[in-house]
Amino acid sequence: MQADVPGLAHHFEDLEQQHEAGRLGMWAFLVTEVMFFGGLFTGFTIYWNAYPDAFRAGSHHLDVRLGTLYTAVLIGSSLTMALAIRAAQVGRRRAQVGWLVTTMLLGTTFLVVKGFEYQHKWADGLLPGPGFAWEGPDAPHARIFFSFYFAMTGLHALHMLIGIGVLLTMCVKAARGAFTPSHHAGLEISGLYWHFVDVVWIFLFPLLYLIGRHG
Amino acid sequence: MTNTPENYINTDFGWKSWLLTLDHKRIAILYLLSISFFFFVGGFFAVLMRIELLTPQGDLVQAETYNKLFTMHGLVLIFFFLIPGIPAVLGNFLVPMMIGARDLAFPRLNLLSWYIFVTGGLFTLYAVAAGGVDTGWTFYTPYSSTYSNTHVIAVGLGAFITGFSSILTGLNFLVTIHTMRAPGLSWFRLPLFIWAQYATSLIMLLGTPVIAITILLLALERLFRIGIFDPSIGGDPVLFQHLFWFYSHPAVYIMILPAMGIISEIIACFARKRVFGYRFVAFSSLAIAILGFFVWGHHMFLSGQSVYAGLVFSILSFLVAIPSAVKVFNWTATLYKGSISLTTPMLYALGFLGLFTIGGLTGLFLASLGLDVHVHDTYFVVAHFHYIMVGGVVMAYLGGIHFWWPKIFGRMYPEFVARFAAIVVFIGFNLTFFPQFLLGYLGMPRRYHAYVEEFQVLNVMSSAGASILGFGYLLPMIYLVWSLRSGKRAGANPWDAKGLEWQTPSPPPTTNFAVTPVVTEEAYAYGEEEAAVAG
Amino acid sequence: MWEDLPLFPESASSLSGEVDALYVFLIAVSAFFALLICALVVGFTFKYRRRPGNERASRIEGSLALELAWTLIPLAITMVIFVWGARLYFALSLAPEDCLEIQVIGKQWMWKLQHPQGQREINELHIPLGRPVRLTMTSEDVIHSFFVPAFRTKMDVLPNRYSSVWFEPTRTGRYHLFCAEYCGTKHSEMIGTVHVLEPHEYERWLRGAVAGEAPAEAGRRLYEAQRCDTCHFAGPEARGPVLAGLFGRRVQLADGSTVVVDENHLRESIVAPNARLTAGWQAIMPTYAGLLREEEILQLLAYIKSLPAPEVEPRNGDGR
Amino acid sequence: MSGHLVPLKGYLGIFLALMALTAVTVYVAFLDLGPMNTVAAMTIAAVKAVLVVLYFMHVRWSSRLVWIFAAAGVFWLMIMIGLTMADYGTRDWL
Repeated sequence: MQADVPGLAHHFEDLEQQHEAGRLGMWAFLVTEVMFFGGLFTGFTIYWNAYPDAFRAGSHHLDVRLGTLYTAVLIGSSLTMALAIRAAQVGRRRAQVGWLVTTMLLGTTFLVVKGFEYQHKWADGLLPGPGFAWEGPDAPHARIFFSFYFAMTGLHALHMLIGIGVLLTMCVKAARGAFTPSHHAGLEISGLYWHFVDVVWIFLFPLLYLIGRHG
Repeated sequence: MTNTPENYINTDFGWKSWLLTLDHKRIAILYLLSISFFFFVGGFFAVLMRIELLTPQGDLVQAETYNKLFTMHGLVLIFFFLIPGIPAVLGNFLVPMMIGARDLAFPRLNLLSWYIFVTGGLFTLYAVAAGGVDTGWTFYTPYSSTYSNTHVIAVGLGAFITGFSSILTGLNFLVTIHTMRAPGLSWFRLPLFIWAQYATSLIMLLGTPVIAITILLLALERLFRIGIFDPSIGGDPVLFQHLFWFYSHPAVYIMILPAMGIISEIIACFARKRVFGYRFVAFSSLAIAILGFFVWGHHMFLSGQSVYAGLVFSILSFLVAIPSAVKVFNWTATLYKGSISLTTPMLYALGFLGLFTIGGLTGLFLASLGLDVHVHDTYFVVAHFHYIMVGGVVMAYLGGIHFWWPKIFGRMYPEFVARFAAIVVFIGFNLTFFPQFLLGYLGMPRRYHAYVEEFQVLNVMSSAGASILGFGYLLPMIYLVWSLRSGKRAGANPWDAKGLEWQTPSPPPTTNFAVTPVVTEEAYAYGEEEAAVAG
Repeated sequence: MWEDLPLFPESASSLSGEVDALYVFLIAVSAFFALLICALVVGFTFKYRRRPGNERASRIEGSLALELAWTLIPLAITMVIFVWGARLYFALSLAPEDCLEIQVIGKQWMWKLQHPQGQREINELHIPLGRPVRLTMTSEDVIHSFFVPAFRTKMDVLPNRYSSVWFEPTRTGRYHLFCAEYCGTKHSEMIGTVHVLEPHEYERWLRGAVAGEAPAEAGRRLYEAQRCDTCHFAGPEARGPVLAGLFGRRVQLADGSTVVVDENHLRESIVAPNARLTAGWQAIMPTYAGLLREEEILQLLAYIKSLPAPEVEPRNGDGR
Repeated sequence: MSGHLVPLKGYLGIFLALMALTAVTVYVAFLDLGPMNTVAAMTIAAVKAVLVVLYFMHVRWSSRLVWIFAAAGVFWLMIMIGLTMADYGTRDWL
């Protein structure tokens, strides 16, 4: 056994095997995440198909400029995340920390703006529940649209929060020089998670913000 | 214990060494203790139900109590015994050993999964203590979301949390089997138990998150009336059934696939033969795991689902029966020209063959649209799934526990008593559940606290059988515990079995293998005589 | 004691015999395979038990021919069962034309039924022999399921939606009615009796039973009391489509799709009128959810269905 | 293990492509294309997701197993949505 290799857990043969296991593990986890959000996407598709008018009216109430802004911020954060990993690949410690901090800042921006949007919707009485106030026709199904809106974006925001927490840990590790060109699997795996959260948003954006634009 | 070489049990004794262990074998023991506890909790509920059903009037407990009993019976035994049972106990212990690894890929996640499991269990027990839940384990809306005034959210949360332990176990197995096989251990040299665990892991990963989000939406519906499942404000309760069964039908295969894996190991060992049609048995596990996701709508033929969707789900359900049939035929063919010894594990395995065959065949009755109209939601369904889950899974689980008991604890169980218990379980099981097929066709609906008088004879027969079955389950509990101290010491390989797990001492050392084994032969190379191949 | 141990429920509908036939066929198939497996297992275990002279097994890898056989033969058998079961399912689902129409409302924990002439029953259903009966069912609260074992039929009863079930009784007698979908505390008490009577006895029962108002008649009064006709009339000022003759027609919706006006569409148009708006009309109808009881909605439907189609084709959602 | 090193320009190119696609999808949403609105929005979203997965998540340079995992997630989601729609889409056929 090569117990003397730094960072090698006792039950793996070599670092290659350990890293491959980590990467596969994260991908397997992301597949479960796809199915987790998938339940919501399925329900959304069913109701959107059954009540297109109510869903378009609901979507019309969302601010498309905000939606576009979120998208740009998240795509930007994916870029900076990729650059942080690249910095680890080429062994530049300060750049790693810099890009990770940028990523977290972008993520935080997203969450803060989202918070304001929630507050706005709440003030407008669009929070599903007994106080739901809807002026337009077909209030029941507009309520279902907003239920999906809050459930999907809320769950997404929760994932971002967890992601920022993970990146914070990675940031500390990076600052201590834990990631080298040959050993930065932890950072890479965290990156996979962060990108996944971005991919979810890429689908949420048109479904929630864009279906009610035309007409 | 003085002259025993160091192994995973005697290496350390403190509480901490168990509760903070990262050793997959110790975590398996932790799981063994917890699921045994839940087995008897769930079994206790069943005993009360069978006593209640002795008379038509419903005079032992109140209707409310009875409804809570069958709900908690289903919930506890499905989420806290059947689903984690074989994977988290035997799988945890055996997967690394069978593939020649020193541990699972993520030992910390493995321990975490046990803690998550215990947390989910405590939530559920809290809900039981606080008054229980009466929705049926299926949580159908709008009863669960609006009308039931029991602890739906607490129990739902229990199931939700436990789901994550299942996901972590599946993830761990999947990665371990992919990346950590010993040199020379190619896919087609793997024991069939590993194939079965692999297929199970796929379902755990792909299905469990869907039940998680469904329970989450149910809780939100109950708390805030979000309307998604609530018909009184425009939602559709049938959507809940779709999402629920998308997981809960494949969940049946989470239970039965590992059981099938055990059967392959036991039959090969005690017929001293390679499993007939190894590749077909291996691939049928994958086929079941994948096809199993296409059939959930057969629980909903009468739910208001479209007739055409019913057609699609019906034909797909027949297709998923085929790989199970293939397995049964292959196991039977394995016995041909074997050298068979009827040890306790083998008795359980042969019992499994018979009971699983009946359970599987009666599944055809339910997949058939026109007949399902009559038997749906009757005791026919109850009998069918108990033949699969008790006659199949629990028989295989007990067989596996006996088979690997000497490996896990280094002691032999008393063979004679064990054979007696296996026969008692088999007889008791059939007496309990066969009458329920007849009851179902007669029209007795499930979840009935009181029933009309003409159903009484069959119910009494069933309850009588249940008392025999209960006795049969208590016996192993007693003699297995007894054997821990007083059983004969087992050697490294008391069955003279093949497979890497038998190449280590019993009980195995913490690191499993002092030197990573190199595999040079196929699984089950029992050194059969070369003979003219017949058939 | 064997009288106490029946194996089949009474068979009392035109399709119950066919369900039994499929059941018996499946039992035969199952018995064949179960006995085959058991015989082989027991036989092999005995013949090849370990004993002096049989210490080692013979090496047999497998056989492609056998694998194909036991894949394809069961596949063929299951396909036969599938087709048989599917045909039966359609027969059980598709009601014939001239059914006796009965309205059923399930609620925790009773069945409320009403005959077309207005007679109401609770947990009892009287029907004539030899005439197909179709039930239009809905629930006031949770999901129930209408199950008559002697007729071999069953259907879930859903809130906010109609489902239906039909049967043609072929034997007089009293049969159990069960709720088969778990619906709460007194689920097992949500049971009743179906009385199949000779047609003349049924007529006598109808006369003797407390006759309420016929649903279509009650629906007409509701229609007038709710002033439905202020919007739904023929003429250029109409604000909603003419309802006479609408039932069963295919209309276009505002979003371009089309839908057949069935019970469920009419119901939705009353409780959520703007969810699926008919093309050419404004979203101005208020919802009647909560204002009308399930029974009243069923009465309105009965009235709308009873209206004769007008001679002149009115402008009805096929655009202005 | 250090993985494939993507040149800076590559990442920037992907980023710009994603931003451009975002602009296109917003623009298209304001045109009335009937049912094609949905098709366009979903196609663009899918292309964006594939770009992120292939380049930012390095799947393009990963083992075949990772490809299979990623594809499995999409496939199972399609099963769930597709078979559920098979019910809702055909309910009024009979």
